Amino acid sequence: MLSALPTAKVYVTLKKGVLDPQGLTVQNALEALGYDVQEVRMGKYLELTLADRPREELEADVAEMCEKLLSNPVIEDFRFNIEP
Amino acid sequence: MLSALPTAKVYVTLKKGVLDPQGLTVQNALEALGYDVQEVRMGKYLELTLADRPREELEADVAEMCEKLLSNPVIEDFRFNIEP
Amino acid sequence: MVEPAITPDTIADHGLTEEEYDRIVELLGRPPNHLELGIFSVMWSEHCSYKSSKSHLGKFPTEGPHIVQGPGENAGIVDIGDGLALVFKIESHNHPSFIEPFQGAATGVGGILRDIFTMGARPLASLNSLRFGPLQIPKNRYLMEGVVAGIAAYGNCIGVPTVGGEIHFSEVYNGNPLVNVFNVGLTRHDRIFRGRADGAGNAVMYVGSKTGRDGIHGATMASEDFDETSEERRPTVQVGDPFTEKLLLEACLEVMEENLIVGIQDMGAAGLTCSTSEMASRGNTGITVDLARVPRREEGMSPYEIMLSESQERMLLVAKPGQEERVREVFARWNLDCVAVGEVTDDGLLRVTDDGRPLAAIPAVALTEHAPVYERPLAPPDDLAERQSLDLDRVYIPEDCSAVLLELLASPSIANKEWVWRQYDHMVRINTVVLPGSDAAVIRLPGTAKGVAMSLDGNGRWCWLDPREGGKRAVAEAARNVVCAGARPLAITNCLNFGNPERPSTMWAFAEVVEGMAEACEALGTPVTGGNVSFYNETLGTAVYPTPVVGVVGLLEDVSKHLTQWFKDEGDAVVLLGPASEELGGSEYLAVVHGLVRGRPSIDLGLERSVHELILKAAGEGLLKSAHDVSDGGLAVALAEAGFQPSGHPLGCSISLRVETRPDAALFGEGPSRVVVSCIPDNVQRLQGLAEEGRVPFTLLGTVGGEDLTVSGPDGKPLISVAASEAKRSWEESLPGLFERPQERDFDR
Amino acid sequence: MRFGVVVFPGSNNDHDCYRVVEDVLEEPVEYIWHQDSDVEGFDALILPGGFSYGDYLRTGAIARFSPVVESVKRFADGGGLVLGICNGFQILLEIGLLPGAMLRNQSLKFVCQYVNLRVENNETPFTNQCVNGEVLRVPIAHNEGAYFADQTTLEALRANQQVVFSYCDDAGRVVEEANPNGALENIAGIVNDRGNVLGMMPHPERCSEEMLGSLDGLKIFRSMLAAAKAPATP
Ligand SMILES: Nc1ncnc2c1ncn2[C@@H]1O[C@H](COP(=O)(O)OP(=O)(O)O)[C@@H](O)[C@H]1O
Ligand SMILES: [Mg+2]
Repeated sequence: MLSALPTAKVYVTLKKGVLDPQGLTVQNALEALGYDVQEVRMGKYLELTLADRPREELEADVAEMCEKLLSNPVIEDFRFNIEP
Repeated sequence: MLSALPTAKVYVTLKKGVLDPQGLTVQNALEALGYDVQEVRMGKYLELTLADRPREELEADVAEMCEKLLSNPVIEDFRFNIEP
Repeated sequence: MVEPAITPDTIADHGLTEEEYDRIVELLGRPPNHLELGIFSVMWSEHCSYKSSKSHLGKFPTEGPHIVQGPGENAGIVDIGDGLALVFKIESHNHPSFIEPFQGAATGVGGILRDIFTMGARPLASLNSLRFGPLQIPKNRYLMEGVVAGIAAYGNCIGVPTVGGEIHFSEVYNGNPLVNVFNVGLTRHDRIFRGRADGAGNAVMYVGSKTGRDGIHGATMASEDFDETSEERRPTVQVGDPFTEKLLLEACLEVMEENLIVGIQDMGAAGLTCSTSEMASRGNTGITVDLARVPRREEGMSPYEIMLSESQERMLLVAKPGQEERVREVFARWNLDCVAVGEVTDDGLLRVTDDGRPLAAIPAVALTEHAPVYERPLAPPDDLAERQSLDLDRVYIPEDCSAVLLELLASPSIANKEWVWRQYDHMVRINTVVLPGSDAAVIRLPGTAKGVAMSLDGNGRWCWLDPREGGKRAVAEAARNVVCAGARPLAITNCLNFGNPERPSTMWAFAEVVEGMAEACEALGTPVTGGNVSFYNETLGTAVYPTPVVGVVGLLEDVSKHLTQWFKDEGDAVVLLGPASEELGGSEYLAVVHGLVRGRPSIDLGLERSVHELILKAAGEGLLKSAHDVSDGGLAVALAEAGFQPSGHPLGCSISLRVETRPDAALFGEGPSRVVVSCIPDNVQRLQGLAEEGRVPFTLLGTVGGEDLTVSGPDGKPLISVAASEAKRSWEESLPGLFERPQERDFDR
Repeated sequence: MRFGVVVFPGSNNDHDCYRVVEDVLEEPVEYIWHQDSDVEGFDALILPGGFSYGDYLRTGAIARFSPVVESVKRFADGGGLVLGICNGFQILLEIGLLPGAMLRNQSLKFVCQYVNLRVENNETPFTNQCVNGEVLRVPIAHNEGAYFADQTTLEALRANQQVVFSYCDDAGRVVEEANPNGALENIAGIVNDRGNVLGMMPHPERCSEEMLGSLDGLKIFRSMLAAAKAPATP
């Protein structure tokens, strides 16, 4: 079953200082709706269902995937965790 | 300081059964790079910096923001947690 | 904050030479402080000062009866009658696009749009000119995907159609892609605004996005004067925000329409520094700006960072006396920051203060007019003779020219670019009369019968072989494309993409290209209204080809008379107007089929002009059904392309060709000044008469029609025979096929 | 017939719709600013294409909270004609005047091109000048045009003939190859159950003049005129 396979949850966020037009616009919208929101930053969230392999190998692979494809190192940071 | 303020981390994901072309494309690309990935689902990740208010109020507010604006119930699910 | 000391290292880190530093001291009458040094360094950078190119650019003809604004402003302006004027300009974003292709290209589009609407014009249409290394290399595909997506994202969102452009591929662009973006806008003569700060006491207002630490001069980042972590102080890639720019565009046009401002300039390269010093300098005034009032996105920004930030979607304007409040109201309606940050003065100084505390005071002209100008040494490259020699005896003649045609049609530089322009909204604002795909795009001008045709062209290979002739041919080809739409070329803008100007061979090529272009502009009656120079397109000692990109705008008095490049009906006559050239040197054919970049292109500008006049005359009389200039891939490719109408079954044609030297030269040679036209058979005689009057060689080539494209030689022997549909497939499937390969970001490992 | 064109921050086809109504239809037309809530006196409202609020977060998501939206809803509830084109369609989905949602194009790329549309229901105020099965050539230009609805909604749409346009090939066949964006069952445009609100991804305003290459879009605007003249019988 798929559900038994390990899953990587990957978070890709804009680096600090990089303009986030989407976040700004969402913040303005939330404020216009009456919510008190100081800042909004928008990022990506990915769930990868992986093959069942030793933990360290998966960790190394996912880190590589993030560097190579899932994030843009010029403007984005990433972090991830693998479950279970 | 901003850093002391509570932050909501919001995850917006496509409902099961809704086609995720971005996830598919990422999966294909990862497979082409030689990784063994069963499935990729792509979603949004938002960090909201909130005002310092009682926890329950924040919880209620963020749930409302998610329902009203941050997600579209026809195609998306959301979850969030508030830190610290 | 401790004021960092100025040491020889700081000076060098700012990209300034010792002589330049001495000159700064002389101009100020004292040593600059750190902020002042930063201000000088960006204003005296190659990018802002044109210090290496200025002495050459003066050779361009810049005047003509319809020129309203030549070089020196944010964009050039030409008169098109009825009180209307076109505002247009080209800009490079090569380096940012290499670092981050999507955002680099996107912010390039944002920048050129601001250049246009800052002059009071509503942007009508954009074009782009791109150069990449071969697409077989994954990194190049990654770059091109990102650049095209970035151009699309910005242009589509702001709602300005991207209606055309050009793309070429060559190894020389591997480490240095070129991304040049062009825009043309429409305004009325009584609604033209300039980047001038007039009227001492007038308020200087900051509008648009907040200021962040975006793109601050890389060199200065190396200096060690910072108190926070270095991670936080790294220059940040600029991110485009087309939504904010859309609001800015509408708000700016509104304050202009209401006549509330004296002058306005966008904050592009060198941000607040450049806009304040240039506006003061043009107005013979001074400006005082108080940094405490500048809207900021981040905490703890230093004056240095605020002055040098290149955050996008910002403008600086000078309000008319008493109108500040109304200006604020307009921007508020569009939800934009609008703050009086200073005022115009009459002492000629750019003064920077922080809550009144003086931080810098520099004569504005010291930053602009008194910037250094260099006569860099020039020398032709050592291997020039070798490049130019082409021994045709050693170039075999292919047996199967049909196969060569198919190969050329699939060559990415020639292949269908629909993969690109499908991603661009090219129809928004419902003015695009000729969609991408023809020689020039045509936009109708709302409220008039007129239309404007435009094209970007440049062939780096020719310029590498012979920069002077290549420069001429770039102007000629861009103008010819516009003529092929039935429009009269009015003026040009240009972007000169070169390597390191400190290298004498680069500078020699630069000088030659400029002189060649200048000569062509004279000959074709198209003055230069502005442009852009991009040097240092060089990686590890390998420079790009000298690549001038020429943008031409032309006018159609009656837009309904426009032409496209496509054959229309079976039975129409196919005619070649222009010389029966068989020049092979520098052709795509030589490069693709024989792996040779050799030869010496040339052009007769007088004949070029005659061809233009002939086509305009014939088009005016309604004689022509189509006109397509012969360029990359030569006559055979031009004939094939003329059959590929945007919808429906491709049209073949049967052609018989005189061959003077060799068939491949007649079919695939890229000699200039040639146009394939079609017309009903009854008009052939009249057309021939006009050609004779105009002293333009006239060759009846054959007839439109049939399933096949057939070309036969002098003895009736078939040279080419392919199904038009097969030719079209080859041409159509090439680019999409290359991009179907899996994507990966390839980090120069 | 008085048309109103609703302008949100970031709308960019507002002017195109305005021009078609004014210059081609020669009917009175006015812009309605998103902060206004007065839509009195209009016979039809157009929600134009573009990128309201930059399409940031989700297309149409933020526009939904503009003051004008409540008025548009009331106008529709009162039976007024509402035409949402492209981003306008996306907004109609977000505000719930039409069912379903819009997903990213399957190609993940913005796509601007002419497509063929088959008219599936000519008994709407927007298609009464068309013939059922007729093929219209109309351009699309969008990034998020893959229409999605759950199975129940889809069945209801079909049952009530609310699918008005489908992407089809030259011959009018609704086939996968003719689907430019991955829309469910090639759906290009739908009406509400009452038939007075149409959302469509393709741009009729871009093909309502000879000079622009197709007149097919004009049929939609002409249908609206005809509907306004005839007594409403939805
Ligand atoms: N980068 C681009 N963006 C948009 N359209 C492009 C681009 N590159 C090429 N095109 C379009 O493709 C067509 C063919 O281009 P090209 O072969 O360079 O024409 P030409 O040789 O006549 O200058 C033109 O209509 C051009 O506008
Ligand atoms: Mg051409």
